[in-house]
Amino acid sequence: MSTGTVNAAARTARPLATVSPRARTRVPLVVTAVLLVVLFGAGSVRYEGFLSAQVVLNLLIDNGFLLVVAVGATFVILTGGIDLSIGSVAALSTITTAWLVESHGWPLAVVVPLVLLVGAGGGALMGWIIHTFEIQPFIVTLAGMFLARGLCYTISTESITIDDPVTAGVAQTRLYGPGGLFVSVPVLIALAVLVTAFVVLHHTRFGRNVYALGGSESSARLMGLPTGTTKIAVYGVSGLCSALGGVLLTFYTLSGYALHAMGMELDAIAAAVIGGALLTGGSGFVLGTALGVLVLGMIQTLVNFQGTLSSWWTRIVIGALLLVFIVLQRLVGGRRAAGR
Amino acid sequence: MTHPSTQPPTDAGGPRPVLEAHGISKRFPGVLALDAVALRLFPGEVHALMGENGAGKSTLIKVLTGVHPADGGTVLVDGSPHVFTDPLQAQRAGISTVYQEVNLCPNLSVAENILIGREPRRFGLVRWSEVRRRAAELLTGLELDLDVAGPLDAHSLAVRQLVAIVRAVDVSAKVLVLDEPTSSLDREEVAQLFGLVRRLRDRGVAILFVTHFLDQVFDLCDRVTVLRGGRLEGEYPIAELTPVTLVQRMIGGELATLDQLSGRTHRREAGRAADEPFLRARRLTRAGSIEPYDLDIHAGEVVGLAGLLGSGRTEAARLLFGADSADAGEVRIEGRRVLLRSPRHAIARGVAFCSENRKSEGLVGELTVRENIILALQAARGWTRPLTRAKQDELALHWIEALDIRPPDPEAQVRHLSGGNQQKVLLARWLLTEPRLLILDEPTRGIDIGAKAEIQKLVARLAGEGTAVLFVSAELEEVLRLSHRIAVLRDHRMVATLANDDSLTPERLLTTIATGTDS
Amino acid sequence: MTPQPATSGAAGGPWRRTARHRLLWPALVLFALLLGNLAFHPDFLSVRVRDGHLYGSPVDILRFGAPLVLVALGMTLVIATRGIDLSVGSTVAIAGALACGHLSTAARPGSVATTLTAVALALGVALVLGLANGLLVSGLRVQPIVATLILMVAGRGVAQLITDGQIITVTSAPYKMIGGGYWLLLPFAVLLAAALFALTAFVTRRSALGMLIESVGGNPTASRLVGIRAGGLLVLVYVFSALCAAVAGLMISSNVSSADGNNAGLWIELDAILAVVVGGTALTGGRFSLGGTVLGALIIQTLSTTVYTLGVPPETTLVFKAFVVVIVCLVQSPVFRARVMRRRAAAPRSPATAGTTPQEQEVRA
Amino acid sequence: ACSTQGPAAGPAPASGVKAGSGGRITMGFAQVGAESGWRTANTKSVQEAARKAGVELKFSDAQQKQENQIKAIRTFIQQKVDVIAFSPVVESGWDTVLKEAKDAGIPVILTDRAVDTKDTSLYKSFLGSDFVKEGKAAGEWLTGAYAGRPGPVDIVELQGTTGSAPANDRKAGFGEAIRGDGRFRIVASQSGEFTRAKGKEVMQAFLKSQKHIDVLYAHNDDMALGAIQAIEESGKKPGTDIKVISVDGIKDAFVAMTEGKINVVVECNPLLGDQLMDLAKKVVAGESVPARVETEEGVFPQDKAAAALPSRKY
Ligand SMILES: Nc1ncnc2c1ncn2[C@@H]1O[C@H](COP(=O)(O)OP(=O)(O)OP(=O)(O)O)[C@@H](O)[C@H]1O
Ligand SMILES: Nc1ncnc2c1ncn2[C@@H]1O[C@H](COP(=O)(O)OP(=O)(O)OP(=O)(O)O)[C@@H](O)[C@H]1O
Ligand SMILES: [Mg+2]
Ligand SMILES: [Mg+2]
Repeated sequence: MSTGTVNAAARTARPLATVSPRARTRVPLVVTAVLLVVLFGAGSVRYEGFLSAQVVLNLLIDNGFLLVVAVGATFVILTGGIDLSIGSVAALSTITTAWLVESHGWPLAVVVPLVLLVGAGGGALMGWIIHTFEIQPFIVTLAGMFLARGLCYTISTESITIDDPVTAGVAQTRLYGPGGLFVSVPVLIALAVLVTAFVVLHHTRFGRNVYALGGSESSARLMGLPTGTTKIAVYGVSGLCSALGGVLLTFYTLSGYALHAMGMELDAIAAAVIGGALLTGGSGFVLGTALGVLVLGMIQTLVNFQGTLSSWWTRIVIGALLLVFIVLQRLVGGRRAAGR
Repeated sequence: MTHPSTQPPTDAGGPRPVLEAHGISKRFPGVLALDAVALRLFPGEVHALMGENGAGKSTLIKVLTGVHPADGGTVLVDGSPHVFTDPLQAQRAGISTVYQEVNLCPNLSVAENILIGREPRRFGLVRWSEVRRRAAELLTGLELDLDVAGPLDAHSLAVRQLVAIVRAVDVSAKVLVLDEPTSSLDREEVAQLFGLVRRLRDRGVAILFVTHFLDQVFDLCDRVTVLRGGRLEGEYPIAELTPVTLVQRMIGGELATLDQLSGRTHRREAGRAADEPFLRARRLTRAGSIEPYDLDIHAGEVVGLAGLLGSGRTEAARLLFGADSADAGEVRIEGRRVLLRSPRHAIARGVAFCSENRKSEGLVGELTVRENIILALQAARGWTRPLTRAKQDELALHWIEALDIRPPDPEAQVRHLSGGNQQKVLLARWLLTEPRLLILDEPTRGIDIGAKAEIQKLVARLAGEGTAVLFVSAELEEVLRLSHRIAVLRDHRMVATLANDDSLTPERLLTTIATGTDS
Repeated sequence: MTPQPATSGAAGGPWRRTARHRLLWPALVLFALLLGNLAFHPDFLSVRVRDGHLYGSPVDILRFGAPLVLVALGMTLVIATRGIDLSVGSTVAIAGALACGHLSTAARPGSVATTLTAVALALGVALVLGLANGLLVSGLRVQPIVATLILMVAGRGVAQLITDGQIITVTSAPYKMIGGGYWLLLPFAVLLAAALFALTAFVTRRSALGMLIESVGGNPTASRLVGIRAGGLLVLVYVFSALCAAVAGLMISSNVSSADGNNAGLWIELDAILAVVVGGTALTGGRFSLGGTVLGALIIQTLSTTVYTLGVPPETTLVFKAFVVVIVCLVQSPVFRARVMRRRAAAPRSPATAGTTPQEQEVRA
Repeated sequence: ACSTQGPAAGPAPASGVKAGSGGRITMGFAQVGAESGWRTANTKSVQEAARKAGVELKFSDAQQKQENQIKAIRTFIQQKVDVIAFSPVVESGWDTVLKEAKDAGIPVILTDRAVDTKDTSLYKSFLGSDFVKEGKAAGEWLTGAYAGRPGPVDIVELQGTTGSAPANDRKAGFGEAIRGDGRFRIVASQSGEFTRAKGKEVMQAFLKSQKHIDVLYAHNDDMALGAIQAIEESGKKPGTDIKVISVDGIKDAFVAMTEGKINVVVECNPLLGDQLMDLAKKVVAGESVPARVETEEGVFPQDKAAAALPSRKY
């Protein structure tokens, strides 16, 4: 059977040098980052007061909660799923936090873990339904979205202001750096979440299972990976991040309100996708998502600085900037190699 | 035939089976895929599972390992009953499996695909350097040297198959199940694999091995379980069988069919009507995949592409179809220069390409057999000129019969077909477009012996009728038998084109493949 | 020559069988919802003739559901190609705004010709919007969700630009016909939606369009290798989706005789996707079911009507909807049904299953 | 009731000269969004007034999101504007950003809605309407109209977007006004999301599920106008068979009133641009301003409609 004549060495030397395929997957990330800098440069040239470090920090301050929920969304998107309940769960967290702290006088230190637990539990429950009954995530999380928003209304249709000194203290603490620059506590929390997510996704078994699940769910199952638990956990993570994002939003606005975070799921998903995640799963980076959040925030800032746009031109310009960004991203980053 | 419960195996008094199954039944909507099948695996044996396409081999494996729930029957591991509802449980119980369609994650790196789920860790964090080192080490066990950090989807199907095997072997289980692991490997890899399997067997691992290659069975296996039409035909020590009797057991047929099988198809003389080749490629190249090559294919001629794993056969063929676009070089079809920018252009000029990777590049799993069969023809006509339903049925039924696709139901979803039958559907799709040049990349992958002979005959007949054929196969015998000329590739370079006349012995071809020179 | 696995080739063919099967559960859900209403309002299903047309809750459901049916039809084809179209809501608004904008400035808004021009204008612009989406997706290979997000954001701005942020009220009898008129006893909108549905079903299933779309959505790589011109198909489905949305937009604005650039079609994309998914088309692309989509849209509309007629307080409306959606998808899930059946079948037999292994019982539990 | 003229603001342009410590005033105005015609009228009024008063306006549209509004205010602080004005999306949650403004020494004026804060030093003045009062006015008109008539009076209510401030307050105010009288009962109440299409759809369902309806109370004119179409299609006469009460006072509503289809409109005036500019100048100049300025708003029954129609601006 064996031919014996063929030496293995014949097959080992690969004569064709190509760009390392690993590096190739990073290209979109770099392109996005560069474009972001270009966007910032354009703003600085055009608007007075734009070129300042505080503008960049404000980007973080104003988008910390979005960053957190987008990180959660990234987990789900990486598995090829989708989570529409993000915004509603965040709103539910704001109103529960405000309600428990203000109307019931519970200490913040008790409320926050509770809220996070509810978020994670709710997410995991959705994941369980999705996995066990093989129902499309879109419907299950849409039901979750309705439910969470509905619960908000049943708690209170009015907004609740938080006067609790501890909460206000956390929210209004400014952490000063050199040159009078400052960030808020939620910014640090958001960055911590980002770093944790990065480590989890790239350096733990769970994280790798997430990628495997997105690459091919049936293969992952046949490879003996715990697809069920991974899926449930991923929605749990998303729920947790939504709840945490909601808590940060509570700090940001010092209030709870049933109509907070309307449509935030779309922003989160858009951020992940702009950051290079494929909605079909298996490909994307949390760092890309962070860039995506910054892109959305930057566009918003540019529009605010312009300050002469009417309501409709605001929308049109946001759309146009997004379009320019995406088109450049595609053209500079090159088309995805025709899949094999 | 006798039922296994009434016919104990010769070594019944010996060791206890490590894996035992009784009365396994599995019904899919409309099909009874397994009907009270039994199987026993002893430690330290290589056990072949044989049967025609659709006999139920893969289904049996999937039921045993918890992919599908069984409708009836019991599975005993080390004598105690187990019910697996997930492959993970089977793996934990010591059963490691390579399923038929390569099941890996294309978005992950080679190293990860091998080690995911078992990555070496420190403080809960994956040690990537260790992962890469172990993966590279495991691959060298099969004499494979890949960039383990690169994504899997840069590699050909054969490489993926090897990666899947390496992964399964590394689990170091009590039972190793291999469902057609050799379907796209060439001799060298097969030999490597067999060495590995023997080493495992000697360590006491029980190996269940599915293949359609009879010689491999006789080469490697100790006992055989034969399935036929979802039922257990019998269990035999290999020593009691000859290839002919084994085939008889599998197809339950008469000697007439067997005669047909042994009567080898021989290539006919190429009816080279004109000197002008149908297709002429000059200095055709694509950076990173194939160096410039020249190739002529005449009408009525079968040109074989031979080479080792990863030598660039698939990549050379893809350029001729516009599946990848060439960076430089020219292609002339019937003397006219053509730019093959996409498969559409190639198809419009009468070229057809049957991909080696039926799962990801060939079939549309959700569509029916009928729809998959007529897909290429319909695409060529455009959506505004639909084939009538009657015509579709006629074509589908014709090819279902011609290639013996089972179940013979044109409305079955193609993803529910067995691997071999899927391959036949893919072939049917291209055959019915009546191409002028037919490029076949591993067309007989996973096809049983009976059908393989049919397909080879078909290729010979098509060539006889004036079709040009480019035939790529890891099976040298097949290439030698069918081709008029054989182009040899090595390290992504076309090194020789040999006329397949009496002077071309298998040995000479092998030497060319291995050394790159025709001595 | 060899024993075959038994195939049960039932008469009518398995194709028929599965088609019937696929629509069975959505249809049952719709039926159950209607029955539920009947329990609270015995005359819920009663339909009378009033002023020369049919009058009653079922008619309302159909009439208000018609725009959703249309948007969902377009969405179905987009989703079948593995895409998604978030911009339909904005297209709805733009179409209404354009038509009403034209009518309100026209000399004779009541004339049929002016109305037709208005309609043509709206459809023409929708065509361009669809083209833009399609080109972004197929030409630049932008992921559909971002590609259409752009138009979703900008498009609403365009609609507001056209209406100047105000609500344009028009008085035009022919225009009123589209969404609010009656013909042959039935609401014209319903007839229009039915006609478009029939046309779409006819074209996709009688030509090869449906199959090619399913192929592109089911396996894009394989589709490329069989020579399907995926680019053209993608553009086509996005244009179709935009046109459907535009007709829906005309219906909505005609029904209230005014164009609301700010709110028309707000969140309709979510309802439309939900309708598609409830109707049995997977978001992962491939096989689609137009009939399922229509049922899905009607389920959603019936659900809204149910909320109004049952008097569910607005604060709990969403909780109510969430539960209905969960029940709907559980009922549709074959796995869930199998489990329920198995449990029911297993329950009386439990003493007899003593022979099964502990693991097996665990699984069943 | 008060004058029919909407923006009955004082002679604004005259006071322009003394404003600011030199040169033009820059005002940052953070609008809620463009969710309705009313809001657009509001925006326009502010923009026009700014032009007239020579104030440089930085305008930002928050698309109904509080986060965006906060971001916009931060940007204004960054750009060092002279005064910030905004219509809060929601009453709560402004302390942090308003403190930042205060620290930067930029005065803040609230328009349209108040904010809910203990620290009233965070803003200089509030200019706007009181939604509860509007609801109450609607309810009072109803009790007046049914004075001396026997009950019961079956009311259906079309609420605004669930959870939004106008919806909450107009519902509460209305409820308060009719609470004392046992004749009035709200038999059905659903959200019509402030739009015509939803208003029509919901009313259509009410007409079928409710045996008897005397009065329709809509939280804004658009829903009322949608509902009127539904009532007409059911063969009833709006304004006669079913009394219609509505809030806002857009032109279309007045037209409907002259046709007898709406019985009463409670005005909610969006045209507060001139008043705002006036206040802004005073604030920047360091003059003292009242903490609360309510816009003049009227209640328009049918008989006043025809007279008021020609002067409606929005
Ligand atoms: N998921 C499924 N749904 C319906 N039918 C199925 C499914 N899986 C397998 N079958 C049917 O079960 C039968 C056995 O298939 P199986 O894959 O076990 O064959 P096999 O012996 O492995 O054949 P091959 O040699 O071609 O791989 C076939 O008729 C096939 O069509
Ligand atoms: N020994 C190897 N080392 C590194 N890469 C390999 C090796 N073998 C195969 N590959 C990868 O797989 C690809 C194989 O190319 P191609 O598909 O053309 O091969 P082939 O000759 O058709 O062989 P087969 O299909 O049997 O694998 C190469 O581009 C390369 O990336
Ligand atoms: Mg098989
Ligand atoms: Mg190959």
